[in-house]
Amino acid sequence: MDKTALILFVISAIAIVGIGMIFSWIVAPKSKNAVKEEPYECGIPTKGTSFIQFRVGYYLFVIIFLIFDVETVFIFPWAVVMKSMGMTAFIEIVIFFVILGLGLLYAWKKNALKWD
Amino acid sequence: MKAIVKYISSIFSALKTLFKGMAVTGHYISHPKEIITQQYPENRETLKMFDMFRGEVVLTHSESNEHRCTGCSACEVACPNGTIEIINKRIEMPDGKKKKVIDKFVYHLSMCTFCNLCILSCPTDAIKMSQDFEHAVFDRSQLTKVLNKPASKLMEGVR
Amino acid sequence: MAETATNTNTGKPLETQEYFINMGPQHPSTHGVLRLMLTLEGETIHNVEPHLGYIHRSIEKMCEKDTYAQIIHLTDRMDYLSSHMNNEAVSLAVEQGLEVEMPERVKVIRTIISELTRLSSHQLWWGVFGMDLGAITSFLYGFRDREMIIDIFEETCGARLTMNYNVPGGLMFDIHPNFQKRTKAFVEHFRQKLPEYDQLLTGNVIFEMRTKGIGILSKEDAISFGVTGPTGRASGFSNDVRKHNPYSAYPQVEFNEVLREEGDSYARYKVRIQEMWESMSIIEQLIENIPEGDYKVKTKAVIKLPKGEYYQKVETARGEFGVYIISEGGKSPYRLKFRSPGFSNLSALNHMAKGVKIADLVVIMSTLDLVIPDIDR
Amino acid sequence: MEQEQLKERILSVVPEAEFEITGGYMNATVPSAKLHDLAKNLRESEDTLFDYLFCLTGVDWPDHMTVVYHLKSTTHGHNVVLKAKIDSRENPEIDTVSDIWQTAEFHEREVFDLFGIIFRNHPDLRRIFLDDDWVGYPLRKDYVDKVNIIEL
Amino acid sequence: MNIYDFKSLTDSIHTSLSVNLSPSAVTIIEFIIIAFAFMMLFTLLGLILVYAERKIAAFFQLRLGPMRVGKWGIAQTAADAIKLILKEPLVTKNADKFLFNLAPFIIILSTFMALGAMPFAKGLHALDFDIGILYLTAVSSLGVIGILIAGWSSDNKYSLIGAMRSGAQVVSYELSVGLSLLTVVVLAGSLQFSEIIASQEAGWWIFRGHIPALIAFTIFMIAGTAETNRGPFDLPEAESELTAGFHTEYSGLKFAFFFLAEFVNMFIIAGIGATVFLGGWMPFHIGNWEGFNRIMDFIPSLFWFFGKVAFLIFLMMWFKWTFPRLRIDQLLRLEWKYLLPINLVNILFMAFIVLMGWHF
Repeated sequence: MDKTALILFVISAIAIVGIGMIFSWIVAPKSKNAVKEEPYECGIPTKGTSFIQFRVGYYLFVIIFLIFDVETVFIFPWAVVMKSMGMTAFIEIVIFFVILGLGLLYAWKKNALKWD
Repeated sequence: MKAIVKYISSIFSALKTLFKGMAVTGHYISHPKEIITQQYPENRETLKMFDMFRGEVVLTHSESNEHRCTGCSACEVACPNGTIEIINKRIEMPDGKKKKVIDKFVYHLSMCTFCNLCILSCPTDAIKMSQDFEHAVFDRSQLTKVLNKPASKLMEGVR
Repeated sequence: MAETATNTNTGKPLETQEYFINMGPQHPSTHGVLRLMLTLEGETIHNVEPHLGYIHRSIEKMCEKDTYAQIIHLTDRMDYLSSHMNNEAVSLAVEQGLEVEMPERVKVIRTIISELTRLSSHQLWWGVFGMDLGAITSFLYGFRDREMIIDIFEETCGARLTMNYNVPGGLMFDIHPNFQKRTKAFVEHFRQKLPEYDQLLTGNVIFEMRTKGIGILSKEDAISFGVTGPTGRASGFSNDVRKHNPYSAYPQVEFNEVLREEGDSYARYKVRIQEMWESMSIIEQLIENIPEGDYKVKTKAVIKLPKGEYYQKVETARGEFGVYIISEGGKSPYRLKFRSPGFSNLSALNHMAKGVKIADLVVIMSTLDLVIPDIDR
Repeated sequence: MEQEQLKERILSVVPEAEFEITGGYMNATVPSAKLHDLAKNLRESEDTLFDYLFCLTGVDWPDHMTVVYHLKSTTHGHNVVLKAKIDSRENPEIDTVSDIWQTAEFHEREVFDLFGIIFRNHPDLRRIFLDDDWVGYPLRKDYVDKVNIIEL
Repeated sequence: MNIYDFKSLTDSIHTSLSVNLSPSAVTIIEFIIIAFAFMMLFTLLGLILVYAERKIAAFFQLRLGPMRVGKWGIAQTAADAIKLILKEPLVTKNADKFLFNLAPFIIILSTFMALGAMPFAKGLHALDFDIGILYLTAVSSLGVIGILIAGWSSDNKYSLIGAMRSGAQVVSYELSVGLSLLTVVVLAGSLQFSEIIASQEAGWWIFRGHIPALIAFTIFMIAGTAETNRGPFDLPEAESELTAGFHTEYSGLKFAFFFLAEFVNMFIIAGIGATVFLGGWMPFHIGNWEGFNRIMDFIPSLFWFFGKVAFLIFLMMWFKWTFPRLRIDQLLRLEWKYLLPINLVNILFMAFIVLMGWHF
């Protein structure tokens, strides 16, 4: 039931955008000219391309995120059973968090969390 | 240890400053009486410009359709932008003398900067600034106005 | 961090490209039609190159054809936020040439209106500064208080922004009977509202992070770049014309020249906030006893300045505004130069903005308080 | 420093300087070739220290051009106006002072733009207000422009 | 026991349909009803929230806000929507046209799927996974891909910077959202929304979990605001820096989708916050006060849910219209050096409280 419903949501989301775009494509006026197709840069023709090698800093944060997000996924099942398992679960997660915290501290000290 | 205390206290002091800011905006949303904007065309009745307001130049006419402009062109000279053009004509007076009177007092509102120099320069107080501020028109040519009304005459005694 | 990252295939450091971006002329934070050509790497600015002249009207050339009375209305259209002070500069220069002394009444009224203009300019700046930082609400608060001042102007001289209230030899009209009452009411109102400005922005932790240490201008550079006004004073450059070359009624009033040493955006902000307090105190000192007398002295209908050169500077909301008139004895100047504060202040932008981020550039530009017609003239 | 002392000071660097007092400032007119040396001297000497150039402009006279420098010392508080006389109206050239006062960089560009005076050694001498392909120098007295200048 | 149970309503629809239709036809019809209902809800939410934002912003700023279209400008956003549909869709010359058009799909897809898991009232929800919270955090962060694609494919440098900022920002704050929600999961012992709500029968977690729950709620609100790219974290579309950020080149309806998604995302974040911390549709209950709880039950659960959501949305608007925007490095510093460590410690703190049985 839930899985089919999920597919339903995907379909209806695509439908709502698709129908909207087709409808707007039909009713909206279309008049092409070269100036309209220019990218907006405050009214001045652009200099150079926009498809450039961008600063790496942004991506590095994504990599750190990836590491931590995987850890978070490990915490999810623990959080569910924490109440029923009690002390064992708590001790285990303390160990887990200490390791995770050390990782964060390492990244912090390595200035990986600092911009430029 | 000191670093940790500093770390935690910095969080609390930061939160305090944020709440301070929210208190200001919170005050205004809970006091709708403080709203300052008005609905413009609806408030036309109550919207009065100050007496001094410089809206546009007008040539005052009396009830008997007489104005005080002698056509001396002092305002035309005083104007920095060429907003005013005085076009004179000569008419024959009853006593046979020819006299110079204005034919058209042309006022280009589109060029006027409302600097008031023309009004100051007028020796006969013929022109003044009106409080009208609704100048928007759809056609630029409508901004060129002839200020003397048709068939208006120079007021007696003004020279 | 970018330096340590390497390409796993080649072992070479990953390279990022420098690229160019136009900020302006149609950009929300250039406050008019200023175009900045930015050279960026990531978000870090390597170079800022201002391109000016989008609204250059060559006012100086126009002045060479106009009479002295007509010149004044052109100065309204330069720094429109301190139009009264610009008017005053020309009036004072002409009066200096005519060698006439203004009645006390004229001096006092000019000073009060100058300070009101400064307040209104700073209020607008405060609102816009908040908006540039993303706190849009401050914009409306600034405008609310500014509106009261603008109403005073409108009642007094009939115009809200481009006032043209000064004429060579005095004022265009006498003040309105309500002037004193309204001004006092405003000062009372604003004394209560100004602390609110501080609560909303000044103490805010995000605000402080965004402004402290951003766009530092040292005192030496401020002098060398000729950066005046609150911007220069925030760097410790004492340049207040009201103190150093007092004019009008400034010699009679007591006020402090607000100086700070840091030279960063926060200091520039604080200087302006403090100047608002000082302006209010100047107004309060003068408003009670405006001397009786004439509001203008008799001058010829068409003023002819004797041959010679006249330089008059005044302190506008943006800094030192100078008028340099070379007269050959005619009814128009032979050459007239406006030394506008914005032009010099802008010249320091590249120096201040090197190595900061785009977001910081917006802050720096906003604290320079640029008015583009003042720069382009 | 008093005006008389200043006068002697300038004369010691540029003997052919001419003096005039107008508008409350002392004006020193010097040949354009000597200007840069004089400016540097006045900026750097301990007793003058003119560190603040508050106005820089050009003037177009019928037979020559001048560049006017308004100087102030923030430590001593004295003022002086230097006028560099450029004899040629056709090819006006003068040394830049942007190496002495950074503000001159923009101001000289403005003077170049509107008067056509070329500042030698200027780091970036381009038009600042007008388009790069603009013909003529608008603030010159003989500039004619039928389109943009409307005679009233 | 709640007297307003939508289960009876949905069941009655199901049985009445089943009378003269085959089971598969019933399923299809039900699906169509659900899909249609959610499409309506989606657009309606967008329109209402945009109007609310304009009015609230106006009142914060001493303005009246929209006043022209309809009484108190009530139809203003509808008029805007029609206008946007009628606008010409523009694509820049060198844009990657396929990705450019794909981006609105992805961004709407993510919000739509997240909206599906919202428990609006008792028995009124489309999806009720046993891993509800995990699903929501996963799906709601899909939108950032849409933003990245939109910014990159536009061939506009402002868009590119906006997209890059958005990537770093949303991805970072995703962590804090997840961890702050986990703090409550430790208490509730389930990831399923219906169970989390049911576990708050005796009082909302924000009150019962005392300090750690409050800290988690604060972090959730901060991180949630950041995830929806709203002020003071609206860096991807910082108008004073990047003109319009990642959607600079979008016009007409495609722009409207981004706009809509931002507001529906705000609803989703507020909805999650309301469900997890404030008991969702659960009325305000205090422990064993039977009489009091009975009175509270008379207020329909839909009102409770939407009331809480409206409160949280108002809070987010209050943030936006008060604070200046952060800079990108400050934004990341806030996440990695403040929110994340606090969050980790907070979870431990919460676990300890649960272990000791100190919560209410």
